[in-house]
Amino acid sequence: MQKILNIPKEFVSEMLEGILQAYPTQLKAVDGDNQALTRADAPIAGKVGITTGGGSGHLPLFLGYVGKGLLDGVAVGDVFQSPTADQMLAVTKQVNSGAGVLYIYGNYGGDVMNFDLAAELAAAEGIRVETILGADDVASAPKGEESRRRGIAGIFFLYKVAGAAAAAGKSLDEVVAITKRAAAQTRTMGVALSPVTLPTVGHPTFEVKAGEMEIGMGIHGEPGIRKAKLETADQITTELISAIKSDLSLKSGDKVCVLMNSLGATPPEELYIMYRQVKKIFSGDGIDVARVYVGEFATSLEMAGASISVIRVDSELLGYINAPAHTPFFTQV
Amino acid sequence: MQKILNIPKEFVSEMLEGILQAYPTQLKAVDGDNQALTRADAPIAGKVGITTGGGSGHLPLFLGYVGKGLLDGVAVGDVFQSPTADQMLAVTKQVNSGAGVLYIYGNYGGDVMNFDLAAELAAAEGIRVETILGADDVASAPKGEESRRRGIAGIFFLYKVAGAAAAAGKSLDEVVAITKRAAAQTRTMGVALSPVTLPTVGHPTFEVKAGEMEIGMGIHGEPGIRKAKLETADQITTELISAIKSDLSLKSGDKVCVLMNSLGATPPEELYIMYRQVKKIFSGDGIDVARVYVGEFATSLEMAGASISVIRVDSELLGYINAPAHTPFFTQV
Amino acid sequence: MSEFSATLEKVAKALENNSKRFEELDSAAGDGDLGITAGKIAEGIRSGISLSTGDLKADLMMLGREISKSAPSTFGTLFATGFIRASGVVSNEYSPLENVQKGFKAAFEGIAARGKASIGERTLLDALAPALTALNDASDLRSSLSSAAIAARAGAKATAEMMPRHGRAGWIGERAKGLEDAGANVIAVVFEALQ
Amino acid sequence: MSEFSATLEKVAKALENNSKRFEELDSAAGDGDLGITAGKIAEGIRSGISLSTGDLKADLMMLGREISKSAPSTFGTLFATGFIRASGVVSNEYSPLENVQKGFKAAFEGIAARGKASIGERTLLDALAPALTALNDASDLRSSLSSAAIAARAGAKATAEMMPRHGRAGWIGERAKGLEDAGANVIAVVFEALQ
Ligand SMILES: Nc1ncnc2c1ncn2[C@@H]1O[C@H](COP(=O)(O)OP(=O)(O)O)[C@@H](O)[C@H]1O
Ligand SMILES: Nc1ncnc2c1ncn2[C@@H]1O[C@H](COP(=O)(O)OP(=O)(O)O)[C@@H](O)[C@H]1O
Ligand SMILES: [Mg+2]
Ligand SMILES: [Mg+2]
Ligand SMILES: [Mg+2]
Ligand SMILES: [Mg+2]
Repeated sequence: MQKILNIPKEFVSEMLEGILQAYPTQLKAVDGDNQALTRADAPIAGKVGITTGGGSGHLPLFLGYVGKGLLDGVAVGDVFQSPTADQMLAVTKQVNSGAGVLYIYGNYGGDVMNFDLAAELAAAEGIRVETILGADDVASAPKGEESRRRGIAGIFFLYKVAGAAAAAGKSLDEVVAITKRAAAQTRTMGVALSPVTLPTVGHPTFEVKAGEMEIGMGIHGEPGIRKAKLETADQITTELISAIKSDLSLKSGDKVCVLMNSLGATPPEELYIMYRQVKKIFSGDGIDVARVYVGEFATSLEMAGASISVIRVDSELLGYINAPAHTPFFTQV
Repeated sequence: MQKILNIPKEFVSEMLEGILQAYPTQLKAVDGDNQALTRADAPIAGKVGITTGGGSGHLPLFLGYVGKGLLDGVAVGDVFQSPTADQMLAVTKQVNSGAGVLYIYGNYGGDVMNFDLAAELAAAEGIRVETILGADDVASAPKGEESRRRGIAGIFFLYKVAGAAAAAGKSLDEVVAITKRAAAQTRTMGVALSPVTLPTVGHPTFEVKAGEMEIGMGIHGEPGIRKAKLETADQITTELISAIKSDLSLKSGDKVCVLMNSLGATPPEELYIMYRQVKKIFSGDGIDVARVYVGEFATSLEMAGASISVIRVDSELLGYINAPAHTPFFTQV
Repeated sequence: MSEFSATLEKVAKALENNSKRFEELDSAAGDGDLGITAGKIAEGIRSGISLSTGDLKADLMMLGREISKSAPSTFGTLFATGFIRASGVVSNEYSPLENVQKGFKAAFEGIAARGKASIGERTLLDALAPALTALNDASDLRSSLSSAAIAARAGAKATAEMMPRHGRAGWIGERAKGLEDAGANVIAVVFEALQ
Repeated sequence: MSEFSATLEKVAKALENNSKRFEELDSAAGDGDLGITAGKIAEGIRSGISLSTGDLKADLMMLGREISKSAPSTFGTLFATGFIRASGVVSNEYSPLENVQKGFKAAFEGIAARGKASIGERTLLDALAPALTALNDASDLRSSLSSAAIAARAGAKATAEMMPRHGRAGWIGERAKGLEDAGANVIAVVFEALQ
């Protein structure tokens, strides 16, 4: 296991300690629990609070998006594990300024259970909580069963839209409405080229053989839709984009934003080789790429592989995506 | 070879195509050669031009630092290979506004030869060129032989200082003086945990065995100073920081900025675990960390490993490091 | 230690004793962490016991909160939800049998609502539902718990023939067939400890 | 094709024919790319030949620029520097022997300045320096080139006993001993082709 670690089971607590030491003016822990983090200046008077949460091992997901123009707080679980309802509740109370709180997180059983429970407990304390799930992974369930889809890198666009709308002073209902619209227009599809090793396990927890790939594999190793010999960048990109295009019914004249995401070990060089093909396909289809993000947005430790997320935008959504943001992990001017 | 590629020998040209398509408003190619890139708005009237160059495979090095508040242009070589003198010359001519040009690049034989030749040819065309080498790798030559040291991630601080000084309207002599001061105060030391595979080679070009590490190995696999069983994060961090501290003669009361860099596959989680220990050591020594950067700044494709760079700062250097910057790969507000 | 606390301690011990089996079943069809979860639930139960006030309603809520803190996985949260929902319906004015019947009914409904699963979808519900029927059919506490244990075990066995649709097992579909659901097994163990 | 161009073509061919050997030597002590570099220098030479004007000064400059474009590695750039510096000192007023002597002297000095290496540090200079001495000691072109070839080869052989301090081989130190320097070998091959 080629990892730089101390005691494997302290992986998350030591990571969080390092993060809080690195950004003391930007992040703070609620009630001394480093797994319940908020913006240092939370709550922001009059602003809708936006929180997220999920397992560790996906940096910059989830905590990396807590900051100006994006999220207010995050509950952080162990590696690939949901945080507790209690942690999400603590975050909720800390970020609530009275304007209500929106939960945005990925559609995974454990997270849904915990955050629904947190929302129930928050409601009992008089805090209005709304929830929107990231469920952008086209590969994880067929059309018609969208609500079963897992959430992966496309959640970035939901954060961005919701964060910008809340920063602009929109009400909870307005933020919910625009974020739902963003969610309905967002799709992701990925490919895995290597497994990952959990620090506490010490060996890969699933298999992707050398020379092979798995299209649609989830970021925790959830089975994909096709195992095959490793294909060329153009072939892979074409397959991912085709699935997204058809699921989203993209057509000539549409405007989109694209997010090219590395799962960890795949270097940015390869993402740009893929983007070259994305741009070629979209240009051929008369689809306009209004903005592209390339890098690590939702990872799986040192997994090799990549995902492509696409959101169809109108001028309102694009305005929110283009709005400035500033967190310890993401800055946009 | 778990890489997302088309034709291996087109790796660099396809990557550059993708980059130019992603950032058409920020970057441009000189005379149609994608290996000679400058800011889209170059030359900037009255500003000292700053250029860099080096082999591919190190993103965001080198081209990722071309943009506002940082560099004006870059010559891009093949993977791990120097670009040509001609390409650097073309970039030099494009970024020169009459205020002169500063070359900042890593101390590697091929690059030095080519860029010295470029400088000679530029001088023949009446452009004043000065050169400062990044030679921050403590592991690559002993004290007293600093000029033989290789340049690695610490070059980021040289770019940052030079870029901010030039953006502030300083003359070439002034930019050279402050950047030399930055270079004299910057040290890096790294550890490699896995080899890399060049796209055209298809198998690892050197060896780092599972369960082992090599302290001080270079970003092209240049031999380090010590091969050993993989140690804990705290042990590794302590070794790297000790070497830097003694080489830089850091003492209580000093103020530093720190850059925690992943070589590619090592996830940010592990960098924060290391930073926790850096902070602990520096706190114990009475050394103040004024700013920390954590992420990928100088990589080696999918190599696992990390490096720590430290620059001792005074208020002038810190001011330049804290100045805003904006490139397609790096934004600071 | 009150009788209520002693019973809960028996449940905690049973969860620990069977954690290997839970891990095996969850490894085959899920992600293998249900053994760890069972241990964490046991911890949560003990922490709830230590905070016990003797008031059934308050104690069930406290147990639910403690379990949800120590066992945040899907199963742990559903299990905790059961206690929290039961807390809402029990009362000192009811007989022990009534409290058991009302409490498990509320737990079942709360878990079904939170997990959005239906009977027959290969989850803990498929052990809990027959147990609940058995509880309601009985006229005294002792016999109700012993027939519930038998029913829960039979329910768990029957999951081997069901297609998973929820949790991580939902992603492997057909391949889970022939094996019992891990979570349903936990429920069977719990009822066996309660009797 | 002029005699000058024909000679250069012989050099290009010799570089290609020996690229395997260069690769082997550079693999053992450096990064193994000197075989590729030799091929690229040959390309640069041919491209320079195709742009030839017949004016020695201009042609040498052009050759240097073309070689530096096609072979940007350390060795390629040093090789190109030799042509560019030679261009600065040759003249149509000198005899061929004088041009050869002055040109190689300037090349040697330019390469030494660019590479900051000294004699005895196991680089191409250790083949070029004895060749230059041989050129200067001779009184006619033909004999000067043949004795230079012998001297360059002897110089290359002697590098096997030197400790590398430059280029990638500089990083491996002691381990390079016993093997000839790759770049010095290229110089020997070039002089053997020139004679
Ligand atoms: N939506 C659901 N509703 C009811 N029970 C569920 C649901 N999802 C999972 N379960 C139960 O939980 C068990 C797995 O629990 P656990 O290992 O904690 O979940 P996971 O690892 O999938 O997050 C399953 O065996 C099943 O009995
Ligand atoms: N600084 C130097 N001065 C003179 N010759 C050098 C120098 N560095 C390298 N060389 C020569 O170049 C050869 C290696 O060239 P090349 O493979 O292009 O370099 P690298 O791969 O190290 O960039 C060496 O064998 C040596 O003869
Ligand atoms: Mg499980
Ligand atoms: Mg689980
Ligand atoms: Mg070489
Ligand atoms: Mg080389």
